[in-house]
Amino acid sequence: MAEMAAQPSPSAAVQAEDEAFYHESGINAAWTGSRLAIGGLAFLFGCFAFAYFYLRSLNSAGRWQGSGFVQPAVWLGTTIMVLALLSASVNWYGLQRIKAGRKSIWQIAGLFALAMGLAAVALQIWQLTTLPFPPGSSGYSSVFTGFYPVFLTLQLAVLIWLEILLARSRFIPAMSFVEQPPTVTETQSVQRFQASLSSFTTVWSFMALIAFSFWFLFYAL
Amino acid sequence: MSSAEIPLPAGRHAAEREQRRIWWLVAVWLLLSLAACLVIWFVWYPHLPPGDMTTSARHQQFDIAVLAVTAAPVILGVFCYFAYVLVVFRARPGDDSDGAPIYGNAKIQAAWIIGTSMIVLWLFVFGTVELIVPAGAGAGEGASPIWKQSGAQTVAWTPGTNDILQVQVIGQQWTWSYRYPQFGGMESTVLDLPVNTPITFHVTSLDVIHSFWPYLLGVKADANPQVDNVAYTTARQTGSFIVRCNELCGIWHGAMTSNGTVMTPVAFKVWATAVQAREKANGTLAALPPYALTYDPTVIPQLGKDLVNVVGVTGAPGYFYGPGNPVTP
Amino acid sequence: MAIETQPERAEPTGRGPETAGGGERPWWQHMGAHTGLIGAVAGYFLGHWLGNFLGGDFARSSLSDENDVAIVLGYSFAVIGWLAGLGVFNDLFLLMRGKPLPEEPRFLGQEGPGLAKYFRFTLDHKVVGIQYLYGMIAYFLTGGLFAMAIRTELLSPNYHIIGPEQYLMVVGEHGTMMMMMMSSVVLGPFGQYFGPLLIGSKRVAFPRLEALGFWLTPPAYIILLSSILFGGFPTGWTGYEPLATQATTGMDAYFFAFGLMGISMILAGFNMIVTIINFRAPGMRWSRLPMFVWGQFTVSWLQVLAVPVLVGACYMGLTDRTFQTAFFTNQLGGSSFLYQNLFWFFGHPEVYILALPGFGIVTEIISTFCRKPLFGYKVQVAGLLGVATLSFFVWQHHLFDSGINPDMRPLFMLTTELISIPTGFIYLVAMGTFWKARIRFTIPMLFALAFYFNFLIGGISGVFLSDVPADTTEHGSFFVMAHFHYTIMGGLIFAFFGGLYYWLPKMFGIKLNETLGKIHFWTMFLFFNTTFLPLFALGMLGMPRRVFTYARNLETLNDWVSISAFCLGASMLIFLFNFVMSMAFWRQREVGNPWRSRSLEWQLSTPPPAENFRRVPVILAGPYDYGVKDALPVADLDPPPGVIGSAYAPAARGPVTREVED
Amino acid sequence: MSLTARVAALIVAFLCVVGVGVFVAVYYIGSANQLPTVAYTASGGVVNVALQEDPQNNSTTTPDWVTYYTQDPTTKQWLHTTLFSVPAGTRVNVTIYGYDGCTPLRNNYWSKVQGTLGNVVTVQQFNKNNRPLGLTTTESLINSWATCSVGHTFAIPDLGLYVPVASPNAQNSVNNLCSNSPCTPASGGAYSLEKFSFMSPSQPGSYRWQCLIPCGGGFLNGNGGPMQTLGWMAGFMNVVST
Repeated sequence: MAEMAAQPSPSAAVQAEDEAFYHESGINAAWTGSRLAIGGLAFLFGCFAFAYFYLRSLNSAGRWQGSGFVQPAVWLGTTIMVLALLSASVNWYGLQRIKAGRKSIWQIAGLFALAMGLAAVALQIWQLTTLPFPPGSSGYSSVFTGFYPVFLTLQLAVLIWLEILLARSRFIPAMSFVEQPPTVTETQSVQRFQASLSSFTTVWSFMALIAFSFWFLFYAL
Repeated sequence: MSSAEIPLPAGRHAAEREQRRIWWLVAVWLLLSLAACLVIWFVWYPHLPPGDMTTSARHQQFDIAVLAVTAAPVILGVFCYFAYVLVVFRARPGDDSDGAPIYGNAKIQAAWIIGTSMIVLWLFVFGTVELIVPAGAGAGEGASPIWKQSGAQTVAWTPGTNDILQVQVIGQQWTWSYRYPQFGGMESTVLDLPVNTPITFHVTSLDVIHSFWPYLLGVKADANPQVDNVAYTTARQTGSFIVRCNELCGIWHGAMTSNGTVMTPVAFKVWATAVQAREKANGTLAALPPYALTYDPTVIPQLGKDLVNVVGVTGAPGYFYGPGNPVTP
Repeated sequence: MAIETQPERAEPTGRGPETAGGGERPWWQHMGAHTGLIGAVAGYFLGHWLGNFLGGDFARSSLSDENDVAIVLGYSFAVIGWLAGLGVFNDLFLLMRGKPLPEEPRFLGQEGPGLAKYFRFTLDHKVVGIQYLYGMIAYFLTGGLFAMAIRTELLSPNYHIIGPEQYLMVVGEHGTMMMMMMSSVVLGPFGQYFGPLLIGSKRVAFPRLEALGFWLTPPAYIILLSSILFGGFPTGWTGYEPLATQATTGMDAYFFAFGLMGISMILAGFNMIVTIINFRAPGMRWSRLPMFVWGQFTVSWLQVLAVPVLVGACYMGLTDRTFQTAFFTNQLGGSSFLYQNLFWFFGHPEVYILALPGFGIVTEIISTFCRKPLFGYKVQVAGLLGVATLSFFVWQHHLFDSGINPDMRPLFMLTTELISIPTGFIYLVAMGTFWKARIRFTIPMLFALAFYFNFLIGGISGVFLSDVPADTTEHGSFFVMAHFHYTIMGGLIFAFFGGLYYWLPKMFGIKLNETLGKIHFWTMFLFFNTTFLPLFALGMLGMPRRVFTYARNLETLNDWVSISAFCLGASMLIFLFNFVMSMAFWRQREVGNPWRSRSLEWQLSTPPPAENFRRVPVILAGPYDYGVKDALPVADLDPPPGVIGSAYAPAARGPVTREVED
Repeated sequence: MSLTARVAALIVAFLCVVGVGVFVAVYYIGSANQLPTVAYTASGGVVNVALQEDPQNNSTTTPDWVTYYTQDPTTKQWLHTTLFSVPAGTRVNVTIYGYDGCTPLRNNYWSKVQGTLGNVVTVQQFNKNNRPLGLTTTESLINSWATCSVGHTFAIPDLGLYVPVASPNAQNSVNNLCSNSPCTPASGGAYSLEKFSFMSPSQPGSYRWQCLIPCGGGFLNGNGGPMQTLGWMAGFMNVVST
C-alpha cells in the first residue's frame, strides 16, 4: 500500500513516458472504437432490415404494399444513394493521398465528401416531405418513413466528425505529413489526426454501404 | 444440517477424517435427495397444478413433477455442500491465515461440465418429446401446427365418435366469446365442452393481444389480432372451469374472465343445438359475420357505403385516415 | 455520437493551484445541472409548441384531444436543452472550429474538493461513478415505492384502493423504473469507478461518452415519472403492441425514457469495451483481469450489440404514435409479432446484462473473504462468455405460447437450457473456492452467499420455464414474476449491496455501520424470501401477472406476500438510515486495506488519488493469489523509468520513445 | 470529501422525499377515489338506475371524449362518474338516455340483448324537440351492422349482462345530436330512451361494467382513451349487502 501522496511528483521524462503510453492507447482506442461503433450501428440498422423482411414476408392484411401503392421516386433515391457512395469513395481517395503526404489533396477531397454528404441528407429530407403515400398506409411505407430519419441523422453526426477533421487539418502544417515533426507534441497531434481520419473513413464507408443496402431493399428488391 | 454431527478437524489422521466426512456428506445428500424425490413424486405430484382435467393438463402436471424430481437433488447438493463448507472452513476467531492455494482441479471441472451437460441433454430430450407427443402440450401452435392431434375433421360434430370439436376463441377488449363452426357458427359467452373428445381451439383477437388461459384445461394460447392460433386438448373429466386473460390487454385485463363447463357429449350436443336454434330464431346468426379463422372488424358488408364514414372515426386502425380517405381499408 | 469516437487528447495532466477546480468562480457561474434544468424547461416548451404547430391538425389529435407529437418533441427538445445547458456540446463546438480542447482541470479528477463537480459534466470516471451511485439509489427507492403501492392494492382480491388503470400505471412505472435502473446499478457506480482502477489505467478511452451516459439518466427518470401526469401507460415494462399504440399520451414517456436509457447503456458499454481492450496497464494480461472486469467486459458487449435493437423498437413505437406509421398495426401491413421479436431480442440479453455484473462482484468478494484463489479462473471466464453469447439465441422462449414460429420451440428450449451449463460454471467456481477456505463472514460475504442462495432458486425455476409444457402453465403467471425477481433482485441487488459494503470504504474512506449493516442483511434476506417464495405458489395456482383483482381463495397468500413486502421495504429503510447517517454524520474512518485484499484498487491510497496512479503501474501477478507462499505483489506501482516505454511504445512510432530514452 | 459526503447523503434523503411524493401522488390523487359513487337505494323492492351517454362531455382537458353520466337519485343531477352502488339481490331497473350517434360493433354478437329479465329491452325514440317518434318497441336484438343503430352498450360481463343501447333514430340524428353535456331532454338533441331490468347478484362486491362499442375516437381500434378510463366508458357497480 504505497501512500503516493507522500512521494515526490515524478520527473518530466517519466511523465513523458506515461503520456506516450496513453498516446498509444488513445490511437488504438480510435481503431477499436470505430469498429465497435460499426458493430452497434449494424445492430441498429439490422433492426430495420429485420422489420423490412418480417413485414414483407408476413404481408399482413395484404398490405405490405397496399392497393394503390406508389413507390417513391426511384431516380431520387438512386441519386441520394450514389451521392453517399461518391462521398465515401472520394474521402477514401483523399485518405490515400494524405497517407502519401499530400495534405492539400485530402482537404479538397474532404470538402467534396462533406458537400456530397450534406447534399444526400438534404435530398433525403426533401424526399421525406414529399412522399407519395401516407406513412402508415402499408408495411413498406412504415419501414421507409421509419428508417430514413434515423439514417440521415446518423449521417449528419458522422459528417460533423468530417467537418471537425477538416477544421483541425488547417492547424497542422502540411510538412508534418511528409516527415517526422520536430517535437513530440506535434508528432502526437499528427498521429492522432491520422488515427481519427482513418477511423472516420471506416465509419463513413460503412454508412455508404448501409445507404446502398437499404437503397437495394427499398428500390431494387 | 448435513454436517451437524461431524467433528471438527483436528489430530493427525486429518486426511482420513476428511475422507470420512466427505462420504458422510455424500450419504446425507443422497438420503435427503431420495426423501425429497419420494415426497415430490408420491405426495406432491397428484396435487400439482394444473390438475388432471385434460390430457394437456396431465402432461403439464407430469412435466412439472419430473422437473421437480430432477431439480431437487441439484438444489440439495448445492445447499448441503455450502452448509458443510460454511461450518467446516469458517475462520475461527483470531485466525488470520489464508486458505489453501488451490487454482482448480481438472477432474472435478470436467466431471461437473459433463454432469451438467448430461442433465441439460436429458431435459431437452424430455421436453421435446413431451412437446411433440401430446401435440403441443396445450400451448398455442400458430396458424398451421406441425404436431397435429388425432381425430376426424368433420363439418357436423356427432357425440360418441372421434370427431374433433372446433371451437373458436375470440378475445376482445375486455371479454371472451366462443364460436362453434360445427353448430352453424353460433356464438356464446360461456365455453361449454364435451368430455373425451378431441378439441381444437382456434384463438384469435379483434383488437390487441390477449392470451386464452383456461387454467384447469392446461391450455394457453395468445390471441393475436388477425392471427389464428391453434391449441389442442382433450377433456378427461367433467366439471366447470374459469378462463382468464394472461396477456396484459388494458384496463380490464385483470377482470377479463369467463366461465366454462366440461359436460357429457350428449349434454353438450343438446346445449349446442339449443343455442344454435335460439340464435337462429332471434336473428343473431344472421347478424354475425360468416365464420372465419380471423376477422377484420373494419370490413362490415352490411354497412356498405357508410363504412368509411363510420370507420374513419372509430374503426380499427382508421384513426389517422379520416372519413373518405382513399386508402382506408 | 460519432464525433465522440475520436481519440482522447493526451495533454499533460494540468496540476497546481491555478487549475485546482472552479475554486475562483462561484458554482452558479459554471454550466451545470442548474443551467441544464433551465435548458430542459425551455426546450420542453419550445418542443411542445412546435409539436402543436406540426401535429395539431392530425385526425388522431383532433379526435382524441391528445397530441403525441407535441409531447414527444417536447421531450426531445427538453433532453437537448438539458445537455446543452450542462455544457455537453461546448467541446464539440470548439472542435468544430478546429480549436484544441482546453487543458481543463476537470480531467482526471482534478476538480479539486467541493461538491460542484458532482453536478457538472465532469469527465473523471470516479466522479461519474459516484454520480451513478446516488442516481441509481434514487431510481431504486422510487421503483420500490411503486412496488409498495402494487402490494397495497393486492391486499384485497377486489378493486379497493387504486383504480384499475392507475394500478396498471403503477405496475408499469415499477417495472420500467427497475429495469432501467438495474441495467446500470452495478456497471454505473462500480463499473465506472473501479473499472479503470482494476485494469491499472489512469483514464478511460472516452470520458465524454461516459459522462454523457450518466447525464442521460436523470432526464430518463423525470420523463418516465412524467408519464403519471398523462395518465400513465397500461402496458407494463414490456410495452407490448398494439396496446401501446392504443394507449393515451402517457405511453410516449415509456418509449422515450426507455430509449434514452438504452442510449445511455450503449454509451457506457462502448466506452468500457474500448477502455478494457486498450488501456490495460502493462502486464495486465487477459488471464490476470479481475473477474469483475470480465463481467463488465461481457456485459458491455451485450449493451453495445443488443440495446440498439431496443432503441430501434422504442423509436418504431414512437413513430407509430406520432408520424402514424404502422409498424405494429396488423390491419395496415404491420405486425404485433414484429414488436415482440424486436423487444425480446433485446430483452433476453438484457436479463443477462443484469446478471453478469453480479457474478463479477460476488466472485471478487468470495475470493477475498475465503482467502483463496479462484477455483478455475478460466472456467469462470468461459462461463461469463458462454452466457453472454448464448443470451442472443434464446429470445423466443418468451413467446412459446404466442404462436410465433411454433416449430422453432424445441430449438429455443435447447438454447435456453444450454445457458444453465455456463451458469453452472459460476457455481462450480464458487463451490471450489469455498473448499479448504478460511471464510470471513463479513457483510459483503453474507450478501455474496445470499446471492448464490437466491440465484440458485431463480435459476432452477428458470429451467421449469424453459420446458414448453411446464411453461404452458407458468408462462405469464406470478411464477415468472417470482422467477425473475429471484434472479434480478435476489441476484443483482444482493450483489449490489455486497459491492456497496465492500467498496464504499475505498470510494469515500468511510465504512457503513457494521451492526446496522448486519440487521439490514438479515431482514432483507429473510423478507425477500418470504415475499417471493409464495409467488411461485401463486403462479402455479393460476394467478396471472398485472391483475388488480384475483381469485378470492388466493387472498391469504397474497396478504402474506404483501405484508412481508412491506417488511422488505422497511429493511431498505434500515439501509437508507445507515447509509445517510454513516456517510453524513457518523463518518467512521476506514483508510488503507480493511479486507486485506490483493486487488489492485486496494493498493492505492484511500480515496484513490486524483489521477488514480502516480505512474502507469506494471502488473506482476494475478489478483487472487491468496495463501501462496512468496506470491509477488499484484503490481509495481512505481516502475523504474523506461519500463513502460519499452513495454508498450512500438518501434513504428519511434521518435516518441526515442525522446523518452534520451 | 467530508462536505461532499454529507450533502450527497442529504441529497439521497431529499430524493427519497421526492419518491414519497410520487407515491402519495399515485396513491391518492391517482386513485379512483376522486370519482363520486352514486348510491342507489331500493324502494318497493326495486332500484331505479338512470344513465346517459353523450357524444362529448363538459371537461376542459378532453371535451371530445364520449362518456356516460350517472344521475343522482335524490338531486336528479347528472354526475360525471361511472361508479354507482345497488343493494344485493334486488331488481334493478335501468334507464339509459342515448344521446350519441351510432357506431358499428367490432363483434356484432353484442347486438343481442343478454342477461336482462326476459332478454329484452324497450326502446323509445325522441327527436330533438323531445317529441316521441313512433311507439315504444321491445327489442331482443338491436343490429349495429345492418342498420347502424347502436350508440353504445352497457355490459357487466361477470353477470352475463350485455345490453346494446339504441342510438337516436338515424335520419333524425343527422346534425341533431345534443351538443352540450350533460344533455337533458330540454337541452335539445335527439335521443333514445331505453329501459331494461336485471337482478343484482346476491354476492356483494364491485362488478366492473364497460361499453363494447369502439367509441374511443382517435385511438387504435377505438378502444383507447375513454374506453380505458374510469368515469368515462368504464365503471364499477358496487353491490352492497342489504
